[in-house]
Amino acid sequence: MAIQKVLIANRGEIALRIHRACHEMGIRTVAVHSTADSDAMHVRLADETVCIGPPPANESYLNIPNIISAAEVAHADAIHPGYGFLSENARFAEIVESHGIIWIGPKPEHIRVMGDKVEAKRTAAKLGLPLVPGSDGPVEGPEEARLVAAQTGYPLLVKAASGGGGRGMKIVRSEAELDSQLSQARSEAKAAFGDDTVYIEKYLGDPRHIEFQVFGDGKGNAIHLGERDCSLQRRHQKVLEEAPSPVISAEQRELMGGIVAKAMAEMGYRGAGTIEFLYENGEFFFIEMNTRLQVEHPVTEAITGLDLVREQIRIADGEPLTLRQQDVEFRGHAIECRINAEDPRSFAPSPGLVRHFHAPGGLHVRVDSGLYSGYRVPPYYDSMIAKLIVWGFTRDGAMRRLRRALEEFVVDGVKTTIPLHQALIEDPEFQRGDYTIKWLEEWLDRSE
Amino acid sequence: MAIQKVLIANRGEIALRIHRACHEMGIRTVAVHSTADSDAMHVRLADETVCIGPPPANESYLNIPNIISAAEVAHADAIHPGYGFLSENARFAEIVESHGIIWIGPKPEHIRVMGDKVEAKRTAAKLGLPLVPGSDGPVEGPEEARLVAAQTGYPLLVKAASGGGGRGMKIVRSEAELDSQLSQARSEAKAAFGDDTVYIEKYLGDPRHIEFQVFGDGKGNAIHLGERDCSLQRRHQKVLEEAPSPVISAEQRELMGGIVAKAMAEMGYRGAGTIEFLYENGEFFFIEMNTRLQVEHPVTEAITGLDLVREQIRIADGEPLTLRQQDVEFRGHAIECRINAEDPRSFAPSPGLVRHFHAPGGLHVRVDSGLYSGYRVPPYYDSMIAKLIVWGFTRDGAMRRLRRALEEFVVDGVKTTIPLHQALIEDPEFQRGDYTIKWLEEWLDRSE
Amino acid sequence: MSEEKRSDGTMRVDTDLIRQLADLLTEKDLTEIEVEDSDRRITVKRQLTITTAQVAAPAAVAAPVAAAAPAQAAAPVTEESAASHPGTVKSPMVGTVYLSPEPNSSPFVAPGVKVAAGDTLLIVEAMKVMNPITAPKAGTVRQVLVQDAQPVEYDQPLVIIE
Amino acid sequence: MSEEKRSDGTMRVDTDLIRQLADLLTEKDLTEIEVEDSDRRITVKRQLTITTAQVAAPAAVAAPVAAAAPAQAAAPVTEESAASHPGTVKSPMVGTVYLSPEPNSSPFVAPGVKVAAGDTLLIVEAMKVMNPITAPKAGTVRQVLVQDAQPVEYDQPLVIIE
Repeated sequence: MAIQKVLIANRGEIALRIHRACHEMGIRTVAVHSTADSDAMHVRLADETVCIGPPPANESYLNIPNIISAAEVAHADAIHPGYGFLSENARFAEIVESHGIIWIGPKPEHIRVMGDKVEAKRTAAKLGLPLVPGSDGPVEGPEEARLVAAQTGYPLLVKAASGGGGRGMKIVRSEAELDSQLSQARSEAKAAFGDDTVYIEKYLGDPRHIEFQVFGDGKGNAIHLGERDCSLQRRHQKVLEEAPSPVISAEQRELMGGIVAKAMAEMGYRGAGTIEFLYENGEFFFIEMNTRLQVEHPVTEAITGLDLVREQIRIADGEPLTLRQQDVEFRGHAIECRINAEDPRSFAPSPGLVRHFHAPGGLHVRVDSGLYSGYRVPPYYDSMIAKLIVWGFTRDGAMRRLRRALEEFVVDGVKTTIPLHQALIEDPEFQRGDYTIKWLEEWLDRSE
Repeated sequence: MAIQKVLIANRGEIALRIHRACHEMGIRTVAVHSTADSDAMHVRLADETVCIGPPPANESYLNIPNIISAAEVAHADAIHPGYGFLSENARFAEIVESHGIIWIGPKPEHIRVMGDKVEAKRTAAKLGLPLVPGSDGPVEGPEEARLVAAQTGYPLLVKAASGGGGRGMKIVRSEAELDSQLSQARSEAKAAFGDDTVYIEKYLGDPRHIEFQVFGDGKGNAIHLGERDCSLQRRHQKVLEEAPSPVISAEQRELMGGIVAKAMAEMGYRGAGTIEFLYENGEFFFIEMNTRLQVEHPVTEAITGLDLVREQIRIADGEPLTLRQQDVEFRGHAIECRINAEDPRSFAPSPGLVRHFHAPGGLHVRVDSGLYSGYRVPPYYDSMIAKLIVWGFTRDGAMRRLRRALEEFVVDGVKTTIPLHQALIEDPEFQRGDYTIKWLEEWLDRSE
Repeated sequence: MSEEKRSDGTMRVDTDLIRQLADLLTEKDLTEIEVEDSDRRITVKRQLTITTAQVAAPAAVAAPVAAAAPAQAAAPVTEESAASHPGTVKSPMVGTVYLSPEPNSSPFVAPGVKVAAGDTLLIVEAMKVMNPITAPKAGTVRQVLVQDAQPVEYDQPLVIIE
Repeated sequence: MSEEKRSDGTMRVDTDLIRQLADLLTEKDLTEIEVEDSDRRITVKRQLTITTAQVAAPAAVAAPVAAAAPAQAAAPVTEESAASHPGTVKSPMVGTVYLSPEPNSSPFVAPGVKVAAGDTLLIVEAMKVMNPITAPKAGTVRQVLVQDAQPVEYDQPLVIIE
């Protein structure tokens, strides 16, 4: 084991998560922190601490020179970037490695490729991952459109190449509409972006967000750890995740998991990654790949028993994957609630003093949180203050345990989204697993 | 499901444990409590509460009329006795049942039989459980002694029938010593107890305490959930327990587990029980059976995934066992530390105000505790204030996780045995699993 | 010192008494003393900085929980003040209260009624047994705090005798 | 002072009494005094302590943990008071301090030396780059708080100029 001391280049619950994995491996930890985080739990628990800047993230948690200097003065062997901040910054990864420090993350070139949307799709296609069907590039005239549409099927989307945010986008429900919608999209695109280039893509009306956890050893071996269903989102932020997905069968898991694992093996991918898909009518469509640990990784840990951060560190240290694919066992069901310091109705952030913190305990209940009684939630960063993860043999069992755990959870002094989760899990559609990526926002609208 | 509301006739962490299982099953809870426990966590969380008496346990937690009345005024369908207090009181079980209330426990006759040491051994022998070999009754003269000794083997013990606490007990290491030790034991017994009746038993020099968890449905079906190693004891109080035992092989588990499960099936045993053995040189010797849930049940939950309290409630409700023996899967390793409000060296009790409580969290760490910041540990009851249970794929992994969790555990205001556990898990003999029931006291003597 | 209520209606507070109580608090390592007589009450608290916060905090525990699972006494809560009244007769057991010897008969006592020591005030039924609750001393019933057929818990105030 | 309830129905509050009670609170280090008579009640509390308590509470977290894993700054801690001194120059980055331009040469500054604004006080090396730290204003060096070749963290006091 070469790694003796890890610098944790992050904050909050994920910094604590990494600290825990390190200490369980006998590795010492260096917490780097902004002046706003001197009292953070992981800073208290770390073996060494270095203040790296003022509260704004770009002067502290994104301050590459200070983080590298901290690693040097503390003699850290390795840097774990967590998620967010510098975790998907290929240049940072390269700088870390060029300083002779082990980067606990994927190879910088893979971070770079997957960070570029166009490159990522091209690579995914090359590796055999299913993309959203459509024209490979711009569609010129109605003739070509009809040919593409015949392969893609209806409904489909005509999208402006220069567009974004829904502008210059038309839904075509049948061939009869194709000509008029195509020319409308073109003129809108011209008007809005000065460019009338459009392309065609299959329209996914109401998909789920399903993602696969993968691990590669960087030497051509890779495994998948099944999927997570992260369809419950508000403004593209995941709110509650579960594994396995209520709608994916063991056969689908094995098939799609096999495809993504094979892709990662071919790529020579190293460390943890997540391949995100939209899923509709039994079909998967690649969206993007995250070349890092995910917030929701604990649901995968709960159903596989594996410690994913430990796995990351082992791989960074040059060790092989702990398990072969055939050794991966999925057991039971896990749900994670992200608990934010926000008003549960308006979602207005609610930083401030946590007068009383009491986490639920007992069987198969896990809390990942840096909170403690007397902690002050700083206003500078993400509002997620805790993750509650429960496991049960069945999805019903996990939901009942979740209800019980939410009842016991006390965060007094700041507003939290605990009441949102309490309401959510009482919804019959949620209970049936009957939801898509649009469902939560509609549910919130209905509940108002 | 007939049970809608359970009265919890206990206090502390086990009362909270039962409350959690009930709420996860959609069952309402009634917490009965002494005046000293009005602020207890499970009292705060219960759906209803009834004060049943003043602090002394014999006027509250052992006050059968008040508990039965509480069940009646609160219209509880069932009573869960936890462990200790009235949990092994056959008369209480009968009273509960005679009031038409479901007793979440074994049949009263089984509680009674197993509560009588002589009856318990006779029953165990009849059911095929291995007893400590020796004379079936008193040994008259040297001739008979030699015959018994030839079957029992040396070393053996000559014990006064009226004796106790080691008095009137002689170790015989070989046949040459038999005559003289026998007559010495006889005269000591005569002098000490006025009765020179003695019997012979195999001498177990340095055994381990291994116990098997069993469940019966009361209708002739029973399963075992493997063993727990509870050899680490101080003054016959368990301090740290683990499952599986570091010294029991899968074959031994299957063999002995099969024997105990068969015994329980034959007996028609209902609910949870524990069969305790001494274990030496590969052999098991029955000591006693506990006809209730054990403090250390969470280590079994951790390696099987089962919720044992839920299982108890289901069985009491007349439902079948959740699993057949062949469905029981053992996975990984679990360790439980009992954390007491005691000085970690003198073991003097340390009740009082808990100024700050912060339980460790994260992957595979479970805390069962009724503590919270501001709670006052009352001086009237058992000093156990928390149980910390960790799981790992391997015993090494569990120990590393335990070390990490103990580092994070904050109980400020009262003294606790956390430092004892921290020292214990650093001992190389403990780390090798190389310990017996005498080991901890010797270790404590050495550490002084 | 003048602790009488002044005829002009202003409040007279015996600050010396407060001082004494505060010293007692220190001496006996208490956190609160409350004294009350028929027309005034004084409370003195010291919640040692840390203690304060944390003794206060538990109350917070109930709040967030409340939404999901409000903890409610099976027996309705009676007035807080009754618990500390020196003439309060409390229930020695858990059970059901009966105010009269049999249904539809008149109650044992009522407010204003004089009782002698040993007079039955009411009955608490527990496990099918009727347990008469008697007056510990002679006096006048000031208040009956429970209703007929109501469940009561241990230590619950039943009747105030003055 | 007029503490009578006024006939016009407005509230009369005995502010002097409150003052006395508040002083008592301080004197006896209490957190609450409540006095009540038949027609009014005054409560005096000082709960700022609570906030302090809870900011203080976390300190408790470190203690029990310390035995197992003492959290120690990689960079040694300098005097607390220096952090708040108006003339303190703090490190703008993480790195290693050098007090002189090259090994074995004399230090840039020393206590008692007068400096002009812009004069180099010391160097912080970060990522192989030598960053001169200069005096923000003219003055006299009162204290150099770091040693040669010592690692420093962001905001760490380096030099005090008066």
